[in-house]
Amino acid sequence: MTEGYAIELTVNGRQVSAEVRADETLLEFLRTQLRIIDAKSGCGKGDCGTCTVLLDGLPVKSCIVLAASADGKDVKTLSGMQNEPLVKALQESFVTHGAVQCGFCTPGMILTAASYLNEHKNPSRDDIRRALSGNLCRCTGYKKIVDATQAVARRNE
Amino acid sequence: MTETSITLTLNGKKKTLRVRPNELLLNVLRDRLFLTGAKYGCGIGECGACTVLIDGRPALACLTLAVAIDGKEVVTVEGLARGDELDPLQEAFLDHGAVQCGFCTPGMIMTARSLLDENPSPSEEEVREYIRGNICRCTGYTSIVSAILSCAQEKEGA
Amino acid sequence: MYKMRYAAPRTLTEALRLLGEEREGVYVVAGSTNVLPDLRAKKIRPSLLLSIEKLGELKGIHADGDVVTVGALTTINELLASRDIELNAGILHQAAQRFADPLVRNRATIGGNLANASPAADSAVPLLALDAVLDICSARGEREVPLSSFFTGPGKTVLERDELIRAVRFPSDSENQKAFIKFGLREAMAISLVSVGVELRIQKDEVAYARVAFGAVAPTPMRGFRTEEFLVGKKLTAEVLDEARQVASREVRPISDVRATESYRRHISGVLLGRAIKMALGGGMS
Amino acid sequence: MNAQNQTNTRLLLPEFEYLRPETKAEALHFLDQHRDKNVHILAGGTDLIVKMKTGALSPRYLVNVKDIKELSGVRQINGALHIGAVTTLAALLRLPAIRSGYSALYEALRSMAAPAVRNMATVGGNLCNGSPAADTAPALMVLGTVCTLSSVAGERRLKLCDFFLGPGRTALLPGEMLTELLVDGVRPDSGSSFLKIGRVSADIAKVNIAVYLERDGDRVADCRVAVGSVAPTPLLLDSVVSFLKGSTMSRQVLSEAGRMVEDAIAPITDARSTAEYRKAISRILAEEAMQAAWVRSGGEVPR
Amino acid sequence: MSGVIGKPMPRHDAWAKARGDVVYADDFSLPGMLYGKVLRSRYPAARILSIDTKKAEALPGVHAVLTAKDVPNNETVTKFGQSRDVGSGFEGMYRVLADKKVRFMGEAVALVAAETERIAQEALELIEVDYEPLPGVFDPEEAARPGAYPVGESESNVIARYRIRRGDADEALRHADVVIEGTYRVPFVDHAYLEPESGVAWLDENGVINIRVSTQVIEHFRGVAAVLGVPHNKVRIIGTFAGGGFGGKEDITVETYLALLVRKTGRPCKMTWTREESILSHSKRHPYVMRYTTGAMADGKIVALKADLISDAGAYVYLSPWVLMYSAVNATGPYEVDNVDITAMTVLTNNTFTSANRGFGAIQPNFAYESQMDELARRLGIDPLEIRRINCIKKGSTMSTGWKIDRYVALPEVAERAREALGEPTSMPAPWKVGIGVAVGMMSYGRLMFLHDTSRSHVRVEMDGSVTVRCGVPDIGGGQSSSLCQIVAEELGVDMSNVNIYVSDTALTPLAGTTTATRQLYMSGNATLKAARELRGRLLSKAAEMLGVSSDRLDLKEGSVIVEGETRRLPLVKVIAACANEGQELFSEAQFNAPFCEVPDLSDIKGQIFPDFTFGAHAVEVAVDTETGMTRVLRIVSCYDVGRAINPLSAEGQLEGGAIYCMGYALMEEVVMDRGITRTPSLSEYLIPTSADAPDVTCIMLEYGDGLGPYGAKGLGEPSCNSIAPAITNAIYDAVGVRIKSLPATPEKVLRAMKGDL
Repeated sequence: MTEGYAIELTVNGRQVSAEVRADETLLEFLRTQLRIIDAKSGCGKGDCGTCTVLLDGLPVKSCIVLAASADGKDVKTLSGMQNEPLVKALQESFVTHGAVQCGFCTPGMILTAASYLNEHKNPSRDDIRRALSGNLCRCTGYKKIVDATQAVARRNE
Repeated sequence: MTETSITLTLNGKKKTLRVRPNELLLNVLRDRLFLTGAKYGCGIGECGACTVLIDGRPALACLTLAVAIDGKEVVTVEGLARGDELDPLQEAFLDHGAVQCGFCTPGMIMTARSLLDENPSPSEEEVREYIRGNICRCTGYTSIVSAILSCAQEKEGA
Repeated sequence: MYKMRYAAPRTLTEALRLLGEEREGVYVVAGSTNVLPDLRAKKIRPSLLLSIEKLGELKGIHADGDVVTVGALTTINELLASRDIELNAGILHQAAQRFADPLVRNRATIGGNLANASPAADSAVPLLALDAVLDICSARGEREVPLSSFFTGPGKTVLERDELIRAVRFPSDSENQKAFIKFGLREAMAISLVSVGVELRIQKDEVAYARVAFGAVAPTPMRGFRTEEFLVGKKLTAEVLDEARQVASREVRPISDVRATESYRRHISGVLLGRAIKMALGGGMS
Repeated sequence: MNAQNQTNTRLLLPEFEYLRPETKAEALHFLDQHRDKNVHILAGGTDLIVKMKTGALSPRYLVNVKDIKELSGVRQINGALHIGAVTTLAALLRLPAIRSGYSALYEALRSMAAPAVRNMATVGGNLCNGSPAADTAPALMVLGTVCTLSSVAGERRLKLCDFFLGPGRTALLPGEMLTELLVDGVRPDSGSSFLKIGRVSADIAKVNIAVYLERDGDRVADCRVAVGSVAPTPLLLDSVVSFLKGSTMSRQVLSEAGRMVEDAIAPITDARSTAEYRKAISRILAEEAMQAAWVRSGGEVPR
Repeated sequence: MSGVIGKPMPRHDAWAKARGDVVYADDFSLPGMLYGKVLRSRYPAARILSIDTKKAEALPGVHAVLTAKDVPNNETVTKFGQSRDVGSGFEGMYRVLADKKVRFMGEAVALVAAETERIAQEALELIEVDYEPLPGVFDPEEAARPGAYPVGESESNVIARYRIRRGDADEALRHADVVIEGTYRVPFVDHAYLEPESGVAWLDENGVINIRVSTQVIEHFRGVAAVLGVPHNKVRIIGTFAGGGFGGKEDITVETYLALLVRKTGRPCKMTWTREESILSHSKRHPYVMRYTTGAMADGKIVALKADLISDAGAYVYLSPWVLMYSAVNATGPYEVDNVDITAMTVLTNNTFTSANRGFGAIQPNFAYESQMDELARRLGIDPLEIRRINCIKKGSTMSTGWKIDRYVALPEVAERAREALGEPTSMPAPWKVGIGVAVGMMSYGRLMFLHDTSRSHVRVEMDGSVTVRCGVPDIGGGQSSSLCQIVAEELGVDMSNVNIYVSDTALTPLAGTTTATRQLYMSGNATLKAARELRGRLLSKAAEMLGVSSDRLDLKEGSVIVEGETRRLPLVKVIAACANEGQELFSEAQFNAPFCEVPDLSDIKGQIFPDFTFGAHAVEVAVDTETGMTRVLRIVSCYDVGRAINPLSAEGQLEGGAIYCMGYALMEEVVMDRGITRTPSLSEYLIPTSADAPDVTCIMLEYGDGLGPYGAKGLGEPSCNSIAPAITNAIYDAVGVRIKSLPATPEKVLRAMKGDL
């Protein structure tokens, strides 16, 4: 048992106030309280990156972020960014490059790629590999993911 | 509005939960306790689809404040069957084809149940009189009335 | 029944007050990258999670003249982005690049990494090599502790229950030559098998000043005092370097676990020391 | 969207504070305390909750008096009935004394709503609701019911016929609550009856009528006639009374009385019926009701 | 042909996945849903003396606590979606909940259903189990000895023994110019799909238990029904888009537990395993000890091959006998050897049970025989490609079982093409040393023929010319359902976007068998092709009638019927309307049957037991850090005869994914079992490749069109990860001259091989 803690935050552009447990993770909060499902739970301890969300614009692993510490912050998941040109471009690129197989890593992968490409204009393949190295994929072997990301980076130049 | 904590006996089990004054018993049963037997039909006490037993007597959950049932006993249609064994009334409804779309059935059965508890051997008129608050749109009532009567005891001396 | 509360004070005074009052089981949280797995694994059962995230006083990097001060709440990615760190503490910059993964770097803080006191803590090794000092504060007052005497065991430090790390300080001596190397079993998200940091100053071909630190080869991140001692005053010939490797391999105190055996870790410690020295000197060997 | 479309009867939208007094005194105290703050009494809720759902009412305070023991149940004190205001219609129906001695009330109750509603609705609620069509009203009026109105200041008594002021309006003052109904004991050679016309069974009345008669041989010694839902309030028809009193019961007398009832009322046309129909039907109801009461008082079926 | 076959195509499911809109198993909830949790054994081997559930049951919010006694048929037989009874050691006993004996750490002992996951978790801790720890046995060779600790109820822990003999191996070895001997070991491996096991189940108005679950095998509904003791048609399984499978979701995971909890509570119930639970208690890839002896003449011709294969089945039988069958038949690899002696054995231990994993028993011997081939080449001073040229099977060759290969064999061509594409070696400064390695592989697609495998598919044209497909194929991310859409689009000449498919529902879609054994494109692809062609024929003959031409001059393109050599076009909708008007069926449902055979004599396996093989090769370049033993894979070339690439994008996806999947097998992946206790319980100890570890994989796809799948396609899912491991260890040998015979080739292993003691 832990006592509730009241938080107010913005989730995908929506003002949200809620009560969370002291030990509630941001991921648990998003999935069970707000029923936002595009952030996945793959390992529960920050080893896989399927739970990636943007916290005040920075990609983080929401399964190791306290929901309470998102108080006053801005949280974005992929489903809240469908209209951002860069995200759209990445989604399109992932689809056409065949970078999506089982799809479980895809939302987190695209979020990480998007926030990286926001900062970095013409990254090398290795830069991209390092940037995405916190997000595991077990299906693709990463090549098509790097291809897809690089293609968008080139377009941004 | 101040939330208050209420305790009731629901289908034989004690339950304690916090409710807001303007929560209706029907919505608490359906949305919070997931007992969806009682149905919303009209919301103003005209159709009887939300009938449950409060302290043993049929009442309308759509017009009952959840706060107001603190300390009371509530039985819903889910509380009627014992495990896999249906209540004789439920059996009778099945046997007499008294169930068509089934939406009125839970309320109907709760009302009928309390009729038979009050009056084990009602006449057909008494049955029709008693269930008049439970609207059925499919059956034309005949099969329902005969189902209920089939559960009635023989009048002594008759 | 076990209860746990959460508090996120906005001022240091408030935080220290809470920290002082809470007799038992207060657990300080910054980036929370460790606390949640530990909670789930029931390694900890605090009665209060005290989040210091909102304490502005613990943020920011300042390089004034010859001292660099890094607020305890500085995230690893903030370190990476800092020009001051890149210039005055390249070794810390290098370590940050190999720290966990890009996402965790957005949450993990330098103070948290040190307070967590993992033997493999990647930020501790370069800071040891940099002779860093910790500013520690409590409601009772302030004190400073050299990082080299901060760790007392796996997950253990000299921090009192009511104390917080406020900042990390180290001299910004850009003349000294420094290098950090991390050896893990994977390119990212890898716990160090061995990590090494060195800081050297060469005068007239001889080592005038040496700081050596190792990670993941002892119960705590450790200074390589014997290795330092050996190096000082020597001319860095291939033979000396070879010997230095041996000294290092003997000095470290690793264990065998699922990742590697003790003897392999000793070997790697030596190898990495040699490489770090070469890196530090830009390959310019006599 | 107009207001009608916006009402959502799945939910109870108004927000209010809920008060649950244990005793009458406590209830009266609450009523007094919030007298100017839009406080309403909740008993059975079958009318109040509907009004709140449809937006006709949005009280700030609800005082639930349903569970106050001293306000519920019926006591018989030297013949007279003392009916607690929160006694449910079902409870009254189950009372042998009412079935045997107070036919008008019994028939009114029988005609009302459905068992489930009668288990919830209270007699006090039915009256305080102030509906012109309230079925218990004419019945209780002809039975000469006196109500007890209580407040922190004390109690006052009022004839039920003076209780109704208009649709939804009663003689209750702020801070006041109907606590008890007093109905005289049953006189010898008396009888009463209630009749109503609705659209379907258990419907709200188009017209309802109650009659009370005391018989002296073949003469009407005393009587009361009340009609519902033909005027802003239930009415006692004095004209008919003065005509009947003392007259010898006969077919002609009945039909004359019936005609007088028809003349005496000025109903309106609404969704449930037209003025013409109400007038026409009230005459017939009146005759049947008077005859039934007469027979119950021991009289011969008039010829 | 309107030609969508062979074109790189975005998969129909890709967009929803890229948007995060796909509702995976754990993303789904129902009103009133309870959460299920499993209490797992703390010991690998123990006797359960008592279980006290009172405290747990008393916890508010707990709705059910179940133990073995609450399971109607707790001991049942493992089935794997096969509709044919193949008894004879292929279908072993397993327990739903541990009873009496606990066989492995993490075995399910009790189930809890509660109103929240947290309450369920709390309840687990209130269940008191009294264990008497037992010694257990953890090494298969030890377990196989007489008198060893009995893992199960029978004395012997040996589940299955096979033998394959051809000629006289011992005799031939005596006359061989060179004999290579070696013992090769491969470890426990976790599938590490990113989606942990999960499902939601509920009871419907027909008393049917519906289970919406992430699985490769919806046909486990029969097994679940058997446990509950209810008719098959009272259990319905709906497969979700799975977040990866790789064989790990081939066995039952949460299904039975959910069914039991729903049956008990009458409430919907969700169960999702933690990653720790997943690693602890779902199946692992079989560790093997493989003793190989290969004899060859000086000219490089192999004259004899002896192999003794021992696999660790773990605590329960599951698929071990089948996996072993693959190993035995694949033990000689794609080489024609006249004298062969293969013995194979799989043994129960108190380790986590082992079962299917991408490569299914073919991949383990592949590491052994390709290491031997490389060593043989070195020993004889023959180029590794040359020695394969000399020995590889070709069309008409006879395998060790006497099966005559009657289809095209692209060997050693795939190896040569791969090696060639590697190009010039990279140069790297000391202490790095660079080396290259090549390995070939073969693996079957389609299930063992004695299972008499079948698949069904249903295709329906709508009045507006759009098409609806229904096929019970579980989609685990390989594009299983998308390729079916493509086949239909091809045959009916409509756009991919006009084809909508419903998959993976035992009640509503025609049963298509399992998504295992690299069989879906082959089996369901053919079933769908058959159905689509029948419909096509019906439409064309109607069109022929309408146009007054013979139907063989007609084709379907872009929603129209076109006439050969004419500009006339008849809109498809017109034809459909005409058919509908006459009451012709606008749908077609077809079944495809694989070739069948009988269960072979296990003591002397003979003949053909697989429908066909896929052949491929990997060429890799590695750099080895000679001071640390660290290996970096610089480049991987994967060359396969894919038969026909239905969707090159998906085919490449398999080749690239498969290569990296088993690059991890070669270099870093191992579930470390320490006397039955998992020492790598999470993804921070069990390391799989990150993007920073994975090099780009260059894919070369040869299309000889001689496969058994639609349009001559072959299966790729599993074959794609074959031969990468030996290619890497061969490259390590090329770089630093040490041969790693035990996977994974960790830096420490490599360094020790180079330096001996450190």
